[in-house]
Amino acid sequence: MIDKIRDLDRRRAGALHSVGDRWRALPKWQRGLTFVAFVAFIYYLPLLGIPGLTWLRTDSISGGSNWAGVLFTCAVYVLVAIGLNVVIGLAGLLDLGYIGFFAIGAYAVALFGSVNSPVVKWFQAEFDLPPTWAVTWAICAFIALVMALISGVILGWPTLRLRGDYLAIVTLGFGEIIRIVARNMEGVTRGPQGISAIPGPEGPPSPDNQIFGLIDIKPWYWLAITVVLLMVFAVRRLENSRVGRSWLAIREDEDAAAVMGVYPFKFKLWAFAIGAALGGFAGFLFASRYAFIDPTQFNVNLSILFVAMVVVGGSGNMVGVSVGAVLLAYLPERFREIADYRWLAFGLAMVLVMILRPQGLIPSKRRARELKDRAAEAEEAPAHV
Amino acid sequence: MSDETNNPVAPKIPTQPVPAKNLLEIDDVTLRFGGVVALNGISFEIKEGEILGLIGPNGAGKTTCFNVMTGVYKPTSGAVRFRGERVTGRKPHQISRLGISRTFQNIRLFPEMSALENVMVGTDSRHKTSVPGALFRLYRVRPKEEELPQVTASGGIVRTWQQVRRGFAKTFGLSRHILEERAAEDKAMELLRFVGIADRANDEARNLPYGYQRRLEIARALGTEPKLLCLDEPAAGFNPAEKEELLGLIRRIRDKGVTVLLIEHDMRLVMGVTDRIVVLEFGSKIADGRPEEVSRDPRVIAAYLGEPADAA
Amino acid sequence: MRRSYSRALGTAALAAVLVAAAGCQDAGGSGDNTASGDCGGKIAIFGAFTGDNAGLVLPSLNGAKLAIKQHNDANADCQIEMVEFDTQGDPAQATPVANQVAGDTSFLGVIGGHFSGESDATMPVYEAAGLVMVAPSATRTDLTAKGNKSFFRVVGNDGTQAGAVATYLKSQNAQRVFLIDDASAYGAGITAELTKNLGATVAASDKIQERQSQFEATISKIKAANADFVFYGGYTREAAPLVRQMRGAGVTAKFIGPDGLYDPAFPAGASGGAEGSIITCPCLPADKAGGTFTADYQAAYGQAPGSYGAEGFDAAQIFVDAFKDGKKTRAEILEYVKNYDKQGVSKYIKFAENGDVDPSRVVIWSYEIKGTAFEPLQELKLS
Amino acid sequence: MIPRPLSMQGDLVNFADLFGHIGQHTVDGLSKGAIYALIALGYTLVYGVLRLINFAHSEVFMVGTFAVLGLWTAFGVQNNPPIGQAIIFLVLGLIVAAIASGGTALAIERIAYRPLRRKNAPPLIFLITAIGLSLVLVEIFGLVLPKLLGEAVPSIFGRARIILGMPTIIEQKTLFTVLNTSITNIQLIVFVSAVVMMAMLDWFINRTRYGRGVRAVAQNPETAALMGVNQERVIMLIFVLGGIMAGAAALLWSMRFGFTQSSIGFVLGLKAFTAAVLGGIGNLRGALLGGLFLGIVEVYGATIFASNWEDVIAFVVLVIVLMFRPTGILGESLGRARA
Repeated sequence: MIDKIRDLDRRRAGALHSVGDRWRALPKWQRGLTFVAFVAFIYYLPLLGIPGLTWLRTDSISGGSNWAGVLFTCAVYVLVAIGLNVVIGLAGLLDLGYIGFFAIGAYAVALFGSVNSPVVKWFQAEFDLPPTWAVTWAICAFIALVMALISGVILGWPTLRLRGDYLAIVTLGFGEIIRIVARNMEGVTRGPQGISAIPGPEGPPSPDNQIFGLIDIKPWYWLAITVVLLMVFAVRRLENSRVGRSWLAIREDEDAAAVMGVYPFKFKLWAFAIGAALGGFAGFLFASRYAFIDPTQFNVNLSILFVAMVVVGGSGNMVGVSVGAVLLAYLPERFREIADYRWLAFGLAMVLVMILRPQGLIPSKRRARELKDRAAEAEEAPAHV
Repeated sequence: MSDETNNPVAPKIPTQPVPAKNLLEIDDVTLRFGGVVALNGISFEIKEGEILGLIGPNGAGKTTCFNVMTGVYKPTSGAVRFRGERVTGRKPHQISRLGISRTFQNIRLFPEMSALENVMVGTDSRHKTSVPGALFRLYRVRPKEEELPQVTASGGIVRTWQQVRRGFAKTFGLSRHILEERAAEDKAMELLRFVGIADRANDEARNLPYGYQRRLEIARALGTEPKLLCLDEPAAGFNPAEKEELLGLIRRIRDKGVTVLLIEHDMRLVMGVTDRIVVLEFGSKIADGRPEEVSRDPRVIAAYLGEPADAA
Repeated sequence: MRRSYSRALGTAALAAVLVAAAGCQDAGGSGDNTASGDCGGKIAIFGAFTGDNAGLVLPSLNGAKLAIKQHNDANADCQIEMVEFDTQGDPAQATPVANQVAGDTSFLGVIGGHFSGESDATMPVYEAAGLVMVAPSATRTDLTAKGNKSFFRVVGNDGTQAGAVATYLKSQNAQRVFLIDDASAYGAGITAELTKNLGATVAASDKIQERQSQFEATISKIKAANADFVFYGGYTREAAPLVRQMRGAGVTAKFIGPDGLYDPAFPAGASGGAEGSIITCPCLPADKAGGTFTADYQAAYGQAPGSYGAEGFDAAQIFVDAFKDGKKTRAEILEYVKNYDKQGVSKYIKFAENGDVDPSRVVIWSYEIKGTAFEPLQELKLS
Repeated sequence: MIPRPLSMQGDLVNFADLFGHIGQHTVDGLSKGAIYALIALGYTLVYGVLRLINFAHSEVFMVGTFAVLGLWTAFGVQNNPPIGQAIIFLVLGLIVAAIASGGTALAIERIAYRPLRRKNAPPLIFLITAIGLSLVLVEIFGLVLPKLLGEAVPSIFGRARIILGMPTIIEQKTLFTVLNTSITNIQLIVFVSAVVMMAMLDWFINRTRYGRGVRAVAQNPETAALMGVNQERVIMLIFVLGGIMAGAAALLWSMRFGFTQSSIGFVLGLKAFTAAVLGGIGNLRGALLGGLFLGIVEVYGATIFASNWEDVIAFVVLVIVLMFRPTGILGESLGRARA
């Protein structure tokens, strides 16, 4: 039975590979055009109304939830998956506490941007500011990014010297610590009560906001997906550079990489920090869209969900992890009747994928470098050895 | 680009005893694991420009010796000096930058990366671009004439575009990232051609045939621009014809000015290519000298007793 | 050459299709099917119907369903539809639901939220949409202090219940009360209110964390404080092992808990350790509840209405009355709820300006645990 | 409104209580840590031989507690049975829990790890599989079985994810009080049984033929295979041994705390793993030491601050210990040194 599944899987994988190969074989301008069409489609998704595809919408069922809202969640999770992919997929570090960075990003905008936060109130009292004063959204974005980045470095500095599996357990602890601290430090985070009135691009949530309003979520989705595309572009730059090669080398064989002149600690720390920053930024988007956060939203289960997104999708491959993120965020929303079984399904998916197809649904394949005419040149040159 | 390639260092005929400088000195190195003595007061030196063979039966401590030299293990006592500088206590990547590189007995490539990228990891070690550089590309370098974008189109909008790009690069320079990336790729490609596996540059390392993998490891090690290249049983599993090719390759590496330290089982291969041989047994040095001297040494013969000289 | 040409065509065609597709819209979902006939309409109910805390919320859902069903059975010409949205109590899942309900104009009212966090997160959305929210069990005090104009609750807030607990403790002549909470929004909230009410009789306090199983440190603090009463603000999961370990360690202080422990799993989980504990709950004993609610609930679901079953029924009944009264728009219904003034099954329901149910009408009962049953003791007067 | 100052409000540092009752806190910590130590053994055994974190081990423990609950429910055990009955139920409980936990551990090995080992998968894959398995087991006991068997055995699977009480088998009594420190019968039983189980395991690994095989594989799988040790059998053995220890922990847990829940394993497993790492993972005595150390640290910490800082303290201590001793207090090793 299992052999049969494996066989089927192999055939499917072969077909997929040939799709990938064919895609790579396309001329540049065609790839560009298809990519543009794809991006246009992504932006069009919240309006999805193509006959035959409307059943995809989560609001097409009774008891379903807002379609653009679900898309927003998918986009945020894709951002998380891309960030975590840098850590797990590229650098090969298992981070089980990624929710911690997500929470730090979310709390950064909540603490500095919301008039309800004790931190903002403290600033108001200390510097005689008006009671409506709070840090602007755009500056909060920067604060969130930097705070997450710094926390990544602070966590990574002592722990990245540890062996891989110790790292997993220490990061798991870190994720829990962030949540517990957020819950216990009532004087700073309002503890379990949570913080409301977290600002968006147009300031705190209010029915008067023209674009980023309370009811229509489409602009939020467009904002998130724009951030995702920007980050994909940025991570892509890193992936295809000296940094990306160093990460992969460390992932594949840390000792060999060190002997080849790669300083593993430095690049691992970078991977950790970049992953943390992306996770923090995702948390920032999450908090400003929902305008309310409390510590229960940063449960350790989410860390495991994030890891599941990356490994089920195909660790190391941005397309793969994005597909994983979308699937794991979307399916429970679309099939809400069985939402209670989601954790069972996630667990099963993780086990089955790892046993049958450890490289994930869409495995990573390094982009062949554009060798221009060099390959031909090499063939001409006699292999004189 | 690299000073070695432009710098023909004395690859003279080895039979003449040229008083060359010591490149690497291993000074009374002892290494213990718990109660086991892996290396016992080993001392020898490698002279610039030679090919030194390091031989000995299984478990004699040859690979351990490599690991001490490349910083994987720290010796219990004693020191390793490279061009007069202490190597012991430094981290592997620092030692690599000093100019020692190696291959592994059981091939340790980066299997998911292409052959070219494997070599580029090596060449990267001489470059500087890190995360900010690769991300924002703000560090600009004035490019040389041949590095500027070329204007090739004969006319129309394409030509204008190319002219704009060229002008832009002339005025603002090119990012160091781009230049390094190009240099790394060129250098890596050149090395792949040098070891003779350029035809499969874009294949993942794990998909390469065995012989290619061995040679890819050598290319990767050369990518770090070493002054000393340590080869750990590079001919293991090779047939005689392949071994012959390998011999040629080792000589050509030496001719490029790279000193070679060779661990090898195959006596004939070692005899054929080395200038000098060091023999280890049970963690101690038992002989050190020219191949023909060593092969007559009774202790060496005893150590190798029962092992035919051409055992693979 | 030909192949690449055809591929190019394909690419261009795909792009064209995608662009064209954007033009022909088939608006999925959110169809605006207005209420049929002159009477009736559609409401939403949201809360943690699955997940770890579902046990506390399902009675309310069942109560609401019961109210709707009774009405629909009796009035064939005035059908009310109630759509369930499961949020698992998570604010992040409640918000897309809120956007969905708010954006779908056929919804005329909302029952929820069941927890304070999800209520806090979604209140602004419903307010912006002019939708009235009637919460059966969101008890955090500050929810009604935010100036939200469309939030109402048919349950007393933490302050009311804490006041009742304080009254009880004073009537028992408590001298040294030890306060514990689970650092959750609910437990910490009610305990903080109680701290204010009790003043000097608080001997000491401790906070535990959720999913904690071993309570050595806390018990040792209780012993050190020589407490005669122990109040625990939180839920069953931690309370059951806590009370049992307390008893095992020889602490004889009386154990008091709020309605979070009005849950049959509490005495069962503590296996006798909870014997004699006092639970306060703003819920009426079966024989005191108005009308036939308890019997009806028992008949429909085969069990007694647990926590908030009556509140769920009352919340739904408000909308039933509104529809019966011929209200057909969100604004009309909001206005109707604001002026609602009627006896419900859990209490007399009339809302104060801020959306709280009139505090003088909130009824809080104390129950004593005997075996696995909750025996009604007395009605607690609010101080 | 005057803003509250930025502080850890309500968390007064309380050293007086700690030093006033230091003996009592230490005893409490030891009895708390004994259970961590027993569970930690399972992690340490598997890690020592396979270099793999068996993340699903916490669920092995959880299954053991359910087995004890099932047994006691089946016999209709009431609170405080006569002493003779109590001993019978405890012994039966130990057997049933050991079988259930050992069987679960073995099943995990067979279903998940063996196929991966055959493929020579990297450690990350094992770990992720284990996390997935852990989720699956929790959901099976928390959700699937209640849905299937809720009607049939309501006292075990009555409602999804509910907390389930067990009868008190032995009433807790203070045995004696020395220096203001009272020690109860249950604390003593838990502590002594944990140490005895550990000593038996230590003897088994260090003194018997099977144990020699385990040590051989732990030190060098290739050489062990050459010397005729059946590696697969050793691996099965360590999973079963770890499972039996978790089963014993499950019985002690049921006796001491008397409740279970499908999600009970996670926090406990995390703590036990922390204990194993603290003591030096792969090292049996380290597991005992680490468990007791962690128990004491937690009780002290909860006394000084408040109990809701307990987990934070545990992890901060873990990070600090790992920074200074990356291989734990006693270092890693199963049996003797690994070269």
